[in-house]
Amino acid sequence: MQMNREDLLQAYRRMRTIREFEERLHLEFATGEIPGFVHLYAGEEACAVGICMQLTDRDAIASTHRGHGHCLAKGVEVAGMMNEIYGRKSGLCGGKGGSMHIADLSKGMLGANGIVGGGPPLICGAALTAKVLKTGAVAVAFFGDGASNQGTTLESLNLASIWNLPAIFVCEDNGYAESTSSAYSVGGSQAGRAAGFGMPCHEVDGFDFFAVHDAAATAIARARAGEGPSMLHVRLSRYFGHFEGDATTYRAPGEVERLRAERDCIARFRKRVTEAALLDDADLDSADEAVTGEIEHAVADAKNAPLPSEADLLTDVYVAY
Amino acid sequence: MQMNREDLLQAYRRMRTIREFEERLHLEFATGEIPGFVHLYAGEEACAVGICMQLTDRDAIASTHRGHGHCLAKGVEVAGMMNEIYGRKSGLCGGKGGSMHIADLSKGMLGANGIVGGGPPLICGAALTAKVLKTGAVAVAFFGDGASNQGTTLESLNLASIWNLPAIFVCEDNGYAESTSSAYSVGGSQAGRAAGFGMPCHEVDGFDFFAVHDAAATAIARARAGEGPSMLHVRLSRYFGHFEGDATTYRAPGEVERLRAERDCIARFRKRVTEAALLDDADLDSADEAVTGEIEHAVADAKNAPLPSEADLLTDVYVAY
Amino acid sequence: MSKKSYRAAINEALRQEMRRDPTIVLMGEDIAGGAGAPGEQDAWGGPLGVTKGLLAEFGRERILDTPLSESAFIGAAAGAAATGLRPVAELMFVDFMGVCFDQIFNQAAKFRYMFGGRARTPMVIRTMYGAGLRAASQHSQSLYPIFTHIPGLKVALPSSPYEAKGLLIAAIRDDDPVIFFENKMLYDDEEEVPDEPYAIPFGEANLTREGDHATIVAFGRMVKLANAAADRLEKAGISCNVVDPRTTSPLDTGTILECVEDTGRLVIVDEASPRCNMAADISALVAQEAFGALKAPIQMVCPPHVPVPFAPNLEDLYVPSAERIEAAVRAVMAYKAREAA
Amino acid sequence: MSKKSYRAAINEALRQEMRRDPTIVLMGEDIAGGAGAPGEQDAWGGPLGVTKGLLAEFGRERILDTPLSESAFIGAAAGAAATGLRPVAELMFVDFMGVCFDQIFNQAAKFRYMFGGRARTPMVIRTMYGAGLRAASQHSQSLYPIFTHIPGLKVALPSSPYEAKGLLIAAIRDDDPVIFFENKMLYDDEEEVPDEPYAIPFGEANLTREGDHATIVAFGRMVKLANAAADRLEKAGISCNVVDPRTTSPLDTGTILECVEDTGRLVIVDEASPRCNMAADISALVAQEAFGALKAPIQMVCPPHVPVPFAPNLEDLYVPSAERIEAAVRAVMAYKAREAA
Ligand SMILES: Cc1ncc(C[n+]2csc(CCOP(=O)(O)OP(=O)(O)O)c2C)c(N)n1
Ligand SMILES: Cc1ncc(C[n+]2csc(CCOP(=O)(O)OP(=O)(O)O)c2C)c(N)n1
Ligand SMILES: [Mg+2]
Ligand SMILES: [Mg+2]
Repeated sequence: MQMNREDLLQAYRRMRTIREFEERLHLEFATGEIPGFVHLYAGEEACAVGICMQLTDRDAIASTHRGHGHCLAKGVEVAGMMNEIYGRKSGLCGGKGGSMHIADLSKGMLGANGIVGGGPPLICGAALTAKVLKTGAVAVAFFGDGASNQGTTLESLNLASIWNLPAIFVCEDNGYAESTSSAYSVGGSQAGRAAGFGMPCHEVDGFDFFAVHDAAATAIARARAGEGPSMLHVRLSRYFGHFEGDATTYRAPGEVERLRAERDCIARFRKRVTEAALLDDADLDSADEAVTGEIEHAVADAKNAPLPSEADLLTDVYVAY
Repeated sequence: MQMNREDLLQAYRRMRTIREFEERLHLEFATGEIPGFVHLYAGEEACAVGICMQLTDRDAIASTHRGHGHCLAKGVEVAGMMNEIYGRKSGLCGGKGGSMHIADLSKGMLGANGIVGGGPPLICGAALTAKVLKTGAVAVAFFGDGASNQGTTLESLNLASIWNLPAIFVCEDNGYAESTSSAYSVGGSQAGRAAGFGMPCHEVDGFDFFAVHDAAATAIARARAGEGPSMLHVRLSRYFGHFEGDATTYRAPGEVERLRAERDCIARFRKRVTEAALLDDADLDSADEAVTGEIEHAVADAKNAPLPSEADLLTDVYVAY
Repeated sequence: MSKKSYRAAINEALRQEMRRDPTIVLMGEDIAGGAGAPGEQDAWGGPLGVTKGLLAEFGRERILDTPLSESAFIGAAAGAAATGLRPVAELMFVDFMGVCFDQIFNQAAKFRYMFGGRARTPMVIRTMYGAGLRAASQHSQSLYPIFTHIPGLKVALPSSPYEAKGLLIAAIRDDDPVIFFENKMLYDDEEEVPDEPYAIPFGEANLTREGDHATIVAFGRMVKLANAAADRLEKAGISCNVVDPRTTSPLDTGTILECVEDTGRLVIVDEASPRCNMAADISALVAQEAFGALKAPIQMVCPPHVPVPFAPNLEDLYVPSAERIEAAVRAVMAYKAREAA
Repeated sequence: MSKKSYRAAINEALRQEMRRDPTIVLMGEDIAGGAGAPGEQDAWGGPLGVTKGLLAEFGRERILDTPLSESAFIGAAAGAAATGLRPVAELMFVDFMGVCFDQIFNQAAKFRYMFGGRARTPMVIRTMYGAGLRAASQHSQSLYPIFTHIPGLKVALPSSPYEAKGLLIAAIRDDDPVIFFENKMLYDDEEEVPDEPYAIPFGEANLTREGDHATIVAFGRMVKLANAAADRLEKAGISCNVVDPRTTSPLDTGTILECVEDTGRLVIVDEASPRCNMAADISALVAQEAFGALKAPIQMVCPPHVPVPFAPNLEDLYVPSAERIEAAVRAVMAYKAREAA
């Protein structure tokens, strides 16, 4: 599928934003200032961006514990996210959610999720809303290879299939669920499962932004046309540990370094668009610079932002009670 | 696979016992004397018997809400079951379980189950016991077409697959879950799902005892040899309503009558064994007579048996507390 | 106004609200029935016929029969509620919560708080609870204490047809997730129920009877039994308040505490298992907030700490009875006598 | 005898019991870690390293890493327990119960009763609970009241390394299903723990401190805070009993009632959400059974009825603190003063 210059620049900038966001969090986490569990998306950027840039704010996505990339790809603001991750009142969720629960419903982002397999049922619901209210929207569930073994995910594939929902199930297969390899935990195959529930599956190289983009385009068009759900099985890799603090001793020595050097989705994107003269290095360099500045600013801002007030503990449990 | 005369007679007698048991309960339920929900297995006998007659008491099965057939096929005693269904102290579970919870662990029967999809995880456990203790036993989960959409069932297929468990998953596809057709509720196919989780599936005509028997033999042999789990997708039909009291208006007019007349598993078995001169009508008639007597006796007995005593309310919650 | 059963009152509430608001959809197993089948469509209207007839008016676009996949469809209700629909999902028996609880308590219940107040989840889960149908231990539980324990959920327990209609309409109009507990033994009960729609506000207890000597707090089906006990006690000169809190979350603590202040004696009747249940919850409330008013120990009338047995004679012993309630009231009254002595 | 952490004490209990009984198997996500991976096997020993090192001794036949399928593997533990193994399954965070609760409460918990006493289900579910790790609302809950509500389950809450080892050994040897709640903030706590195996019987409370003026009942991590509060109160001349019930089911009602008979004043500290929780359960027990001994209202120290917030400053306000416990004791003491006045 053809992409214009503007879209390409936008895609690059989004991927770079995610990378910079995550690399920076990796450093900041080590200082001990960031509370709780943080799961970084670095390495997987092409997947979130290749899909989400084809969605509007009416289209919904459900994310995972590894949610920063999905948020940023869906257009959620850097500053609100960073503040949230630091537990500040100015965070997107007022500091009550943290990294694992960032959401922005105004952007169609239904939330990161601390429960593995929590998102796919919700996406059936968002897709149902689109179908019943005839909004033309689609709904996308991101889930990991680990989550593909959770009953909630499997039931959702069937429900979307028999209700013919405008839903897309994106299995982000990074080869591990925590320290357990998908070679061990996944019986059969993702494509086989999709077929078993009656939906098509696209096998996608997740290091290749354009491969993701094209497969997503097909799945989205199918969903918008009322032809039902699809699965995307995207193979990719995370560059950091399962969460910050994980020593990743279960991975092969040099595994990540090799992937970073040889298959990195951003480097590959850059090479391809510059070689094809679609964008030039100057465009991309200035995007890099802008991104660095934005993240720098967001971190500084978050560190100095005020904490939630004592009264906030008790608000927002119910709309009315 | 060849079966000797004794086995054939035994198979016939078990199928007839189930049929007579269920037909009689159908009549007795109408009198109002049987408490609670009763789900009858009549019509599906070839499935339970074709499989269970190849199992020993060490092999485990997990059943469903429609459990009488599985119990009887596994060798559970008629009298204990009938007493249980009438809520008598002399019932197999002391009257505390009823139709939906009959179990006899000494026979490897892990229980009927009021929760649809409750059994498959348990069967992973029974198969694990066999594997860890190296007993050579296998474990069989019966579940319906409705249950095939339950996450517990789907997760179990994967777990059995990756742990290479000596388990067999028998999907009893009678076309309906309550009033909902499997054509509506099941996306894809059972065989496709089995493949999706990495196990073979046998498509079986559940009206044909010998077809069930042969497919089960293959799956059991595979499991006993340590080669892993299989699925049997057995198409069959229930003759009565979902539960007693169901008017079954959702079925096509004449659907059941036609099946009873043309495809009944017991009639077909009888025809086949008599035509092949493996058994003669006299053998079978006398089996019929014995069965009728046994059920008659069990009902009379159950109706007159004493109720649980008040003290029974509080016992058997814990082994020790 | 006309006599309606609990079943009919619920059906009417659903119908009237669906007419008013096109974003309301129903989903559940066999809630119409006959989907994809060759015979009658709307063959069941749920296993006890509660939703029967809605399909004809609203069609399969809004009356959604589901596969046997509670996690997926209860979660879908939550996802739909967060994105613009107002779903009413049926969890056939509350005993089945164990296969889908995550979508209720970690998703729907927490959206609002964990997203900093920027989500609304207007969904209702209708579900059936309680013993008495000889349905044994996996189809007879009264699990509302578990849902009451969870911040973010509201829990309603209609005790009669009038209550059922008004509370269900309130539940549907509520912008928070509501778990609506229908007692399976009440479906055939009848009483006068207004024909027009009306909402009974949550968190306002119904003082079904006033008295001077003791207060009985009872939930759901137990309200009927409490009133039967109170009738008998009345004849013996003991007059009771009977409080139906209607919702356990929010709970009308004010009415309960006032009644205890007035009578000084409290009996709580709860059909749920006795540990960490609503009887304990209210007992604790009163022992902390109205201690000075108490003239006698608080008596709890609950089932024993055992699964629900199948055998009818055992099940009848299991469920709290009017006799046991009466005895408990007499016990709190007798305590006074002893003190005086 | 040597100093051991809560983590090490649990690990030792597992190791010693597995040596003794070959039918014990462990299962859970990453309980060894590295399954099928190219790098280190036993890479994790669970997310907090509690089961680390067991793989080397017992191998992948008995230390079973599972897929992310809690229903399947917790159910497998139940099925294995009913057929001859003695599984110890790890439900990583108790917050994940919602995807597998059915196998716990409708299957494992009820086998014995619904099968008329003819089943035994010797399984343990180890799980992590509690706030404090800044893990937000889906990884910080204290859901033991829900499990305590269910007949057929036993529930243990070890409050220190010594307790952890002895209660886990008892749990493993128990023939009923036990839910074993490990508080995530205690793993690094250390104390003297015997090297040899020992079992602490269920249903026998530990009177961690004796006093005359008030009784504090506290669970799990709260026992530590209760003792800290008692230390401070001691200095102010107020001496307290601090009761650690150890197991909520069975519950040692005798010790609690005796302590209340002695002191007449009760404070209950519960980290679980405040509705239908253990504070309510014990409050109700006492208000019914030891009413006559009470000299003041029962005070409950619990979190507010809200999900666990992420922001550290809010989370610190959420969890009961030694200060709040101290204030509650002072309040029950002050009540006496008011009465006397
Ligand atoms: C229901 C549930 N079980 C277990 C966990 C703990 N957990 C968090 S992330 C994770 C691994 C997820 O793996 P995968 O789905 O492949 O996503 P990835 O981390 O690789 O992006 C596990 C086991 C959880 N959060 N929820
Ligand atoms: C978890 C759960 N959901 C719903 C039900 C109610 N229910 C009982 S049987 C049944 C249909 C089962 O259909 P199927 O699995 O095809 O078995 P069949 O009755 O056809 O033998 C349903 C929905 C239940 N018992 N458990
Ligand atoms: Mg993964
Ligand atoms: Mg069926």
